[in-house]
Amino acid sequence: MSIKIAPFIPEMLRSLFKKPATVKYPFEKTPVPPGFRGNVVFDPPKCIGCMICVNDCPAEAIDIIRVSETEKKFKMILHNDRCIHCAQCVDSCPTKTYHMDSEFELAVLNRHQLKIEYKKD
Amino acid sequence: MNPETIIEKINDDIKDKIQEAALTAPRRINVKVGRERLNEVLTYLKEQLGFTHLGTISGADLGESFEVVYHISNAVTTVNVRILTPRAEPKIPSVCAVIPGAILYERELQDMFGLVVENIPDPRPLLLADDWPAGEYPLRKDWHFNRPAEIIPGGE
Amino acid sequence: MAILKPILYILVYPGLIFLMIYSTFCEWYDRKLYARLQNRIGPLHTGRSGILQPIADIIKLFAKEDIVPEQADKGMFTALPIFALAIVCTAALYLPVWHYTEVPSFISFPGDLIIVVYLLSLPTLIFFLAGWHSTNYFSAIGGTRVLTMLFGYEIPLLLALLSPAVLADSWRLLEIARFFQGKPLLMLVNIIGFFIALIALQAKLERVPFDIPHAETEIIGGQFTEYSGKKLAFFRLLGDIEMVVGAGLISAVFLGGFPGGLLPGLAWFIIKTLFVISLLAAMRAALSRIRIDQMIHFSWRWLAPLAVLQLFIVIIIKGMVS
Amino acid sequence: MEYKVALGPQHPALHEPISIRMTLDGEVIRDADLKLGYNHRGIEKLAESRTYIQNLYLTERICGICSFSHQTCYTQGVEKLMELVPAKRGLYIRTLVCELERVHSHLLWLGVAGQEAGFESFFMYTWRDREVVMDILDWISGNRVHYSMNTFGGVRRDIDDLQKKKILDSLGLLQSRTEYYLNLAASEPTFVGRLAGVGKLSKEKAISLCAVGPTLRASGVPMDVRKDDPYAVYDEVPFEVCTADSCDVLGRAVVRVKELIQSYRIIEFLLKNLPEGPFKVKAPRKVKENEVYSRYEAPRGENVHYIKSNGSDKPERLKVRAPTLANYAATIAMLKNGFIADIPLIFAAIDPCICCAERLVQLDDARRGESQILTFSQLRAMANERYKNVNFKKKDIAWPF
Repeated sequence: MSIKIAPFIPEMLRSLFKKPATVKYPFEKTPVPPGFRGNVVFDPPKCIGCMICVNDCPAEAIDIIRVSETEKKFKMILHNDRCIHCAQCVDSCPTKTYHMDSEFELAVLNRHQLKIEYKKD
Repeated sequence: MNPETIIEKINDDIKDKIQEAALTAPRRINVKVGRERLNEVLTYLKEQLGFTHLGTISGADLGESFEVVYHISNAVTTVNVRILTPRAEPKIPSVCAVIPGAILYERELQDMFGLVVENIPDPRPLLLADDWPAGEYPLRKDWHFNRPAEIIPGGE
Repeated sequence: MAILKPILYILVYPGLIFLMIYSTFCEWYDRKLYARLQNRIGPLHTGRSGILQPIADIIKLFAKEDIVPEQADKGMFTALPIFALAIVCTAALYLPVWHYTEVPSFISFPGDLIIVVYLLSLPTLIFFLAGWHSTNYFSAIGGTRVLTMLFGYEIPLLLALLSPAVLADSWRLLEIARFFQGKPLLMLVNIIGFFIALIALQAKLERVPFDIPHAETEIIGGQFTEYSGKKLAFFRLLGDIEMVVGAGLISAVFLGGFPGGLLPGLAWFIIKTLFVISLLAAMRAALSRIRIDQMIHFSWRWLAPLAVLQLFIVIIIKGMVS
Repeated sequence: MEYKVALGPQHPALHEPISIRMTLDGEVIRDADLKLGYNHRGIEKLAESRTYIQNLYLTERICGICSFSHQTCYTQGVEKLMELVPAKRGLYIRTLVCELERVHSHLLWLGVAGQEAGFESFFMYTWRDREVVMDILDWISGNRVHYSMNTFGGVRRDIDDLQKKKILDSLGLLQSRTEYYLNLAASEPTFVGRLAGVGKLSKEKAISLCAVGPTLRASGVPMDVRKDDPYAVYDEVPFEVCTADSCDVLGRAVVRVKELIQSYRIIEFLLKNLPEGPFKVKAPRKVKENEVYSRYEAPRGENVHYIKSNGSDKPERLKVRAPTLANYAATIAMLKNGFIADIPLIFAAIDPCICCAERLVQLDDARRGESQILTFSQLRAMANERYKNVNFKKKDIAWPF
């Protein structure tokens, strides 16, 4: 490979008239790909209370609480401030109670707002 | 050269220096030696069989004793040279004279397990914080970390 | 009127107000062009297309905490940025931008070229002092690098500026400019000198590939490491103004100055300085930072001999023309 | 006159905290020493109290750039402990992600090299192109940084034909762009001048200091775990081990560039020969007592996990040795007698990933259980306190010049 004087000049001039590669993210939203791992969504009627997800969750972000002693009713508390969006709960759940949505702008000013409760009415 | 010939060679040449040599998995040889013979065995492996690359030194707390494993590789296989050192007298010899690259791993062992590496060229602490209390070795099984309750700032 | 004119000259055009506004504009232009050369957008949100971004940066710096190191000489540490800014603004006054008429600007005198070069060298010394007085190792290294580099580029710059002066037979910026306006073809004679002066100016402004004294990946901020708040803002403004003055000097000496009275003169000033700044920005984008030894090597191996060669060419041409 | 300067723990050339204590003589480095330990998170200790499945994601978070390396190294180790034979298609996809990660890491490194040398345009161009491979990874795994593709017995997501086509298309673009920009960079005198002859590390020294990865290969030692100790499907994939003989930073750059080209070929091969069938098999939860020494060729070099199991669903011991730690000893040797201006380049040439190399320890404050959120004024008071308590002698703080 030979040494030239300022070999980048042609490429730079080409860039000058090209559309900039910058993504103006917060002003122009870009779509997320299909299968993106966003928020965990819980579907209370399907839960059978096997607790596999609680044991498997690496971030200890899931709490499953039995609502009534007699019925098989469970509520789930998702600590979204701890969730690492690995989707292991989706894989582990035998009844497909979980799925991930495509939300990724999760920042809030108060961590308490990230605690989400899913309850069967 | 393949793992089988290497283990034959080890058994032929330094049978008297090692306690045990076995092929445990594909391309993995386990060798057990007494800690006073460690440097001789490593020198032999390095000079006769071309085991020059020390992957790492792992320590493990077995309760009564500490296990220290030197993972040393050449182009075809890896030898795990294992020594044991009693908890009462946790001393291991330094291998820096044979493998100069071992220094950081030995310092890490000193920090984490409180092993005393004899003749180490540079005994300063490596990984722990400057104000870490003396005599606390986090990877020992009797060192427990009590996780504090999580405090989430801000109101409900 | 006789008093008003110097006051206007110092305060409005080409004095403080014009310089502040135009230098921030030049910084924006430089940043924007640099970004576009790299296929980026550059400043975008402050003002239209981010045109107010340099001013916003300066306001931000003015609002920041001002810290003086405990061991530093406080008087020196504080005075240096102000002195440097004052010196560069003074240098700007010598640029022949006011009325291009038979009566030149009141400050112009035969030999002002040397004064401008001298005034542009002083900030370099002040950078060194700033680094030295910060009592920080990185600043001290930066300061010594500033001086080392000065020995590299100063002589080629002077030699390069000398050749048009020799051709025009004058040391006065105004007369050099007027000479080349009269004989524009002779500008081509100085083409080597023009590029040498551009490279030396880049080194003087401490921009890539010559940002060695404050190479941030090596010695953090170099001579500015300990500076913060207002003082750093002064130094930044100084850099912008120095860029304008340097570009103005090169346009006056090599590109035929700014003819045509007040408004056309202003237009020429803007066009020519922006042209020079575009070249500087392209140089910044196309090259990688070099080491201090490579820089000295380069300037003595290539720049200085080429500048001497330029001088010889000029002398021969001058013999042929006259 | 010799004087001591500490570069870091906070320094613009270092993207993560580490301290290089240098003894300088003017612009020349006479001696260098590293101080680690600014970035400890207690991962090895933590791993002992978590199940194998939880550790899958813990090991991934050892590093951001080579997250997949650590996860794969761990997964392969645990699979050997479980005596599990992973699904073939899963292994192909795993290898594919390995190589995509190598491409993204090497492109990142090239950009960083440009930035450390003060060549911002090169940095911008390579990082712009790196977005292409990041998008591919995002597309096939669901995340840009932590792909979480591995599971015991295979991978968690399949690749369909549309994804396959998209990867092949982007790959062509990436390959042509990479070659184009590298040719430009290799003919730029100021850039090459900064890299050539800097940070010499002789072959003997590289071997004796146990350097790994491109650092070692640039010194002419053809050590590559993918060839020496093949894992996943590397024994079926044709590729070459890239070496260089110049022993300097330029050589390390050349090795990485050659590896990029090799990686593009490997990815193409893998996609064209992707076998049909299941992409994962079911794995047991408990692991019987054994131990395994798992090696993996991360973009930065040989990555090592040593896992000891005790029959439960939690490991007895997980030892991680990231490639960066292995290269530190060689870095000190390279820094000696160099220029200050070369420090960022030499240090960047090992592609340091500092948080990889330091995994273990607890914060003191965490142990006391106090709130760890300090306000600015509290921090300031702490700093003043510390400054007062340090017993300076007047002589020591006098400015030496």
